[in-house]
Amino acid sequence: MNLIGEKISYKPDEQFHLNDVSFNFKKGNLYTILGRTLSGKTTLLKTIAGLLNPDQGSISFEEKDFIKIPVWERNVAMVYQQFINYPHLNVYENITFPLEQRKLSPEQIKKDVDDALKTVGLVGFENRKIQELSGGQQQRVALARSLAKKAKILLLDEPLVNLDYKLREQLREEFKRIFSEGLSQDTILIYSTTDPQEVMELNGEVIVLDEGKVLQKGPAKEIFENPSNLKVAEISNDPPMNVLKGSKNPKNLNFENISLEIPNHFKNLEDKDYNFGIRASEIKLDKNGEEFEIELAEISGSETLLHLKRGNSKIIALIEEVMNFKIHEKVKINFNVNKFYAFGEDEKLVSSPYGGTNG
Amino acid sequence: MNFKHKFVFLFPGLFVLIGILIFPIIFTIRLSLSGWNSYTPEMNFIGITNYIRLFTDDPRFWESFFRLSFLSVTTVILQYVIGFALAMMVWREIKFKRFFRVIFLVPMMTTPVIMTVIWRTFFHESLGPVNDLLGGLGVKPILWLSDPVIAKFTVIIVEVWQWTPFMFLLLLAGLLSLPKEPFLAAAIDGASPFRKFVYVTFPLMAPISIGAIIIRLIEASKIMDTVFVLTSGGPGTATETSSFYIYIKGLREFQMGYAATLSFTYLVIMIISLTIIAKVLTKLMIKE
Amino acid sequence: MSKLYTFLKYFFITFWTVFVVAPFLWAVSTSFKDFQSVNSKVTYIPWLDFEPTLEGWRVLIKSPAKGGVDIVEPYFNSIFVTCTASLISIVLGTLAAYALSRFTFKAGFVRNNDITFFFISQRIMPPIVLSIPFFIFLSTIGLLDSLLGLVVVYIVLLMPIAVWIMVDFFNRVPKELDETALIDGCNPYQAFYKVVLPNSIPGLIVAGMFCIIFGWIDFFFAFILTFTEVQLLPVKVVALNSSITPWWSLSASALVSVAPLIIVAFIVERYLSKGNLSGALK
Amino acid sequence: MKTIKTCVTALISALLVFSPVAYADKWSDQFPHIKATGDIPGDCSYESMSKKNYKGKTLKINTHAVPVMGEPTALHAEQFAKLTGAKVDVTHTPAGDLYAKAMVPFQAGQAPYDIVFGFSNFINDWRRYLEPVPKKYVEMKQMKDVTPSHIGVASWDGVMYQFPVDGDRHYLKYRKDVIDNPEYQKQYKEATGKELRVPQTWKEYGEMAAYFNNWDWDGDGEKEYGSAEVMKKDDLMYAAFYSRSAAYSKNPKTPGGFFFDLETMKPLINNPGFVEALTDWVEATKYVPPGGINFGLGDEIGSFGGGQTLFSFSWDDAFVAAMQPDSPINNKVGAAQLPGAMKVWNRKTNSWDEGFNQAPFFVWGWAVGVAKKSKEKEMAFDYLCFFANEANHQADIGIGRFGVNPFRNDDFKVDVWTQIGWDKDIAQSYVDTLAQMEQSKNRVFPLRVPGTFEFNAALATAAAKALAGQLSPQAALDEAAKQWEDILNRVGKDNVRKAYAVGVAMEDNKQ
Repeated sequence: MNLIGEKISYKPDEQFHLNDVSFNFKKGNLYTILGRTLSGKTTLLKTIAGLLNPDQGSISFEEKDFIKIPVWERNVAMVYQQFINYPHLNVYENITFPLEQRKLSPEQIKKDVDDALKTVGLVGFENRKIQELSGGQQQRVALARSLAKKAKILLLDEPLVNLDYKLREQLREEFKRIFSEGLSQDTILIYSTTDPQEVMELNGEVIVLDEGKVLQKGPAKEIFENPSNLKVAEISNDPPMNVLKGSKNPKNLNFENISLEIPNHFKNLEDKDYNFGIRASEIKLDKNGEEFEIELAEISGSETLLHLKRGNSKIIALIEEVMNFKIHEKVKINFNVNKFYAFGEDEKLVSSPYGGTNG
Repeated sequence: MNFKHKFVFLFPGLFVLIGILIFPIIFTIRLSLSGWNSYTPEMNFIGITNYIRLFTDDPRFWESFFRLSFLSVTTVILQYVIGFALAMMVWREIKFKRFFRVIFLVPMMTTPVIMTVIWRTFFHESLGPVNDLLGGLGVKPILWLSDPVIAKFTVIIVEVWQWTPFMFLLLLAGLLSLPKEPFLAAAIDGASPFRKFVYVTFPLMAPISIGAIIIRLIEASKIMDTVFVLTSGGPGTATETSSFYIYIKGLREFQMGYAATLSFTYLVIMIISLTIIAKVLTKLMIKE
Repeated sequence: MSKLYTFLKYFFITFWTVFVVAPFLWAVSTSFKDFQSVNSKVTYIPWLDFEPTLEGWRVLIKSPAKGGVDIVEPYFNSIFVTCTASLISIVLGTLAAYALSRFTFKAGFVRNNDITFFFISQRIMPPIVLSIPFFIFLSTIGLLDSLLGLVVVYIVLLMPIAVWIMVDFFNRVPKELDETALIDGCNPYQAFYKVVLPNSIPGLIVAGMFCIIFGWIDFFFAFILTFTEVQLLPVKVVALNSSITPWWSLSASALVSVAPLIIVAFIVERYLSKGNLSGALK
Repeated sequence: MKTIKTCVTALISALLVFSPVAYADKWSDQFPHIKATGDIPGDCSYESMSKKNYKGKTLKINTHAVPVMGEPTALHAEQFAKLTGAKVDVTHTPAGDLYAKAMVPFQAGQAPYDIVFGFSNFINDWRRYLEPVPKKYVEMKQMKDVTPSHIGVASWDGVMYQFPVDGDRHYLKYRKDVIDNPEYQKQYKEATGKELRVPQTWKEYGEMAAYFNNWDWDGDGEKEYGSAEVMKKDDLMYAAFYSRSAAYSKNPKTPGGFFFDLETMKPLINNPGFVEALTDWVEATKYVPPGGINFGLGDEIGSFGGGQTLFSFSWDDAFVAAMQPDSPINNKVGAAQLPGAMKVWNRKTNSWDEGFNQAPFFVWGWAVGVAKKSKEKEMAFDYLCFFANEANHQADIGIGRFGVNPFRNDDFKVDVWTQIGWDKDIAQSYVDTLAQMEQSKNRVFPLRVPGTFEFNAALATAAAKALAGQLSPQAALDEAAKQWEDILNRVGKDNVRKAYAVGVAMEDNKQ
């Protein structure tokens, strides 16, 4: 009864948009697809919706070959990152549109629409024109339309990306509520995003996608704690995880003429060259630390992002206060060595502070 | 999206067009290989005799072709410059904006062949108002239609009058669809109007401009009605364009076979040169 | 600088307005003249310069036997042919444009752009190239000298315009809109007429206006392909161009033939000022 | 709209047919067009036609634009419909397209028109699609009155294909009020030492035109000019050129061709005679009104007819237009034969023959035929016969804009013209001019061979280049001659010779 995709490939031009993607989605669950822009997220969602036919592979749902079913009979719902509604219809008509298409009874339609409006908080907006709504409201309409349909598969393609910061935070909170109360246990919810934080907050099963390939699958926590390789580590962190080329010897870790103590979880590592990974948030200013040169300092909200350089290495540090820095100024920093990751020269995870290893 | 339904959308139009055109095109090609004329109206086969005549012994066609190139390129450039200027002027708020816009659009709504008859009386060297009014200013009568050089410009004037509105419409529509942000940015930077035009408006308008220019070139290359009525290709052959020459050979002298040869050759040249022009313009105007 | 600019701007606008209007004014003046007022010297203002006569206008509804041209019937013929051909072209052209904008076509080296170019390239052919083959074609299928025959020919003339405008228009309508419709349970046809069409009205109007303009101003096909049963307005007007050209009735008929299209100018302007045209033209 | 009209027409004609009242001239009452003469008895008179019944039948006619030839066609069509109950559809086409308009369907095997109007020089291209005029009509009284030269123009190898409805020739028109003005005669003599008189040669024509150019000689406050001529390419301008060339090139001593040497089929148009004429013509661009180099026939008629120029030479139209009652120069114009020359080229001796030579040009005129494929031939011929019946013809020739000109012996009578208000001496000069041309033994007939259009177009293009100053007269005509050779080769020399021989026989007075 699951939505199962096997070895799906889609290659409309020179490049793979989907490359050998397989999945098994169970009803009642939330799946997030994490990947950078153009990583194939939208393509995957469109393939599930039936808007694209893969060149290879199969999709089945409720034991039926899904590919043979045209999109308009699949009973899926989709919310786009652009706020897609029917501009010629008002809010109410927009939401009834799919229901009328399914020829439901008027009473049923009315009930479903009212429920959906309540869920997304647009009661009272029924007769508004779409153009008169704000971006957030437009996206709520789109969401309401998807919810009212009670589709078995609900696809959300970066639904928050085009909203401003505040609205995004607010809607994200609501999404969590909506997903927990507004959806039946029959629904598979697939949510794509570029934002690791969203993935963590939604806390579902995650698929990390890059260049059309699945890099890692698993619960959000697992992805965050034990990224299976450097790519995943970059994608699943914002700012991306810092990478430092270095080596381990029996006494310490070395990179850029810096020597650090060997943390406990590295004790059993072979002595050789590694790509060490460290999150930006695990780097602190410390007068006794190592000297780096500031290339750029960004203030965002209550945090400061420092782009630092030493030798051939460039790293980003996240300082949790607002501070003014001059460019080319030298600062001293300290690495929380207990949070170091080690990736092999093949970029695969060798050791993580949370105990995971690859293979 | 890719459904088999896509053919249901495309094919009615495509096949109606092909259905209507297939015969005329095949017929033209076949006709071009025949010696059909007024005294032997037969679809005989004379091979490429007509083509040999065209390429070795018909300077008049090639002259008409270069003249056409000159006329159409000049008119289209003028139409573009004037159309752009007019569009810029009524783009933003200005008194009687709607009035001017409608006025500027009107000429393209008129039948060229009819308006040119009016123009002919307008430019009539002794009975037309232009020379009369200029005469009032002490200007000697200008030979609008009978001087080989001036007649070309008269044709250009009429063409510019008739079709600048088309360019104006396309460009104004383009201007109205431009995003506002770049202009705000430029305004914040305190850019002068000239710099704003060069660095913001013009680059944003480049794709629209190319589309408009190509379409106008396609239309302008058919220039026929104007010449037909205004000068009949004269004085001498000073304003004879390709399509008018084809018309003369075909429907005046009734050398149908040869006219078909001209038509087909003309078509091939036009398609090739327009494709090249489109490519060159895209390269010149859109800087990555 | 800015004062000079404003001055130049208004100067240019005024100049162009005068240039645009001048031939019409001349035509209005001429339409009230007679042989003598036209041929003796240049005159402009009725009563002041010459004795006006309504002969030029009367000629338009008089029968040819009385030296008139009787443009009433050609007038309606022109309206019928133009509107019918425009309508068919818009319907077929819009469907094709939708297909070209939304779906991928591949056949040998042919791609969507090539098909679009094929449509538009029909406009490259000068009418003279097609007139004779069309004559033979229409006579074979028995549609010479008929309104229907002209409609058939005008479709070739107008469909490229419809395709050109509508492809550009649809390219600007987000394709997610129709995808949403499909996901919401519409089949492609329903998606097209329930969602895409209602949102394409500005584009359709502009394309329609363009078709009407280009249909209305054709002279050549109407001239070659009709004989006695059907006559269109431009042919009738140009047929006034006799060896003694009656400038006055020519001017009057030119003005009459231009009149209905002025309405088109207003419609186009309306959509232009609404900004709705933006999507329709690239 | 159309049906209502037809119904009304049918009703009226029904009333006519069953009307028991018969009074002396019932026809002129119903048809005011012929009120001057009333119905004149004949085979195709109103009376005769009213006895025919073509009810339910349709006659389709393509004719020239209104008014020239177009208006009489439509007028007589309406009358014909009234008389016979037929439905007559008339379409009007500009002059330049009459040929194609008929030729396209002819070649496609179609006959959308029962009757096609055109010019007499289309005859060779059209004749294989036209029905010869049946014997019945050829032998009618009204046909017997047609002058031999116009029978010749309408026929090909003795078979009449075109129904004579109009006669045409080029002749000279001048402003009588200037040429006969003693004041100006004196003034001109003082200035040039020459007589001011009706020009006898093209050189005199040029001198006078140049003198009376670009000043206000009729005191109306506007400048006048020397001459109005058809110089616009492809607008019949080649005919004007042949008119100017005839005097220099049509040598009675060298029969056997004016355009070609019939023996060798060598084009003659670049011989010194033609070059001299073209040189004169280039000179003429200096004394035409501004823009005169682009004048078509309509401009010429408007210009001379409107009193703008001293001279003009081409068809009757300008003259008749000038003689309309409302014309400012009504009764101020005179007609004369085309000027001659004091020398004429002799292609046998390859030298100029000195002495006065004059050669009228029987230019093509309006011609009309019935399509072979027409299903209504009898009705079509009846219509044409009715068009040209005595009453209609007499009424038509007096109306300038109709473009119907004399081609019957009866037309060469002074009182026909004085009746419609012409001064007697003007009518006399007009009638004399026409009669002299008919009697001339040194005439030129238009080129009527396969490819006529190509020949004329090549010549017109070359001449236009010379007029525009793009080429010298000699170079222009050499170019034209070369193109004529090409056309000859394409069409076939023998084809052209065979056809041209028919015309040459007329020129050489062998027919």
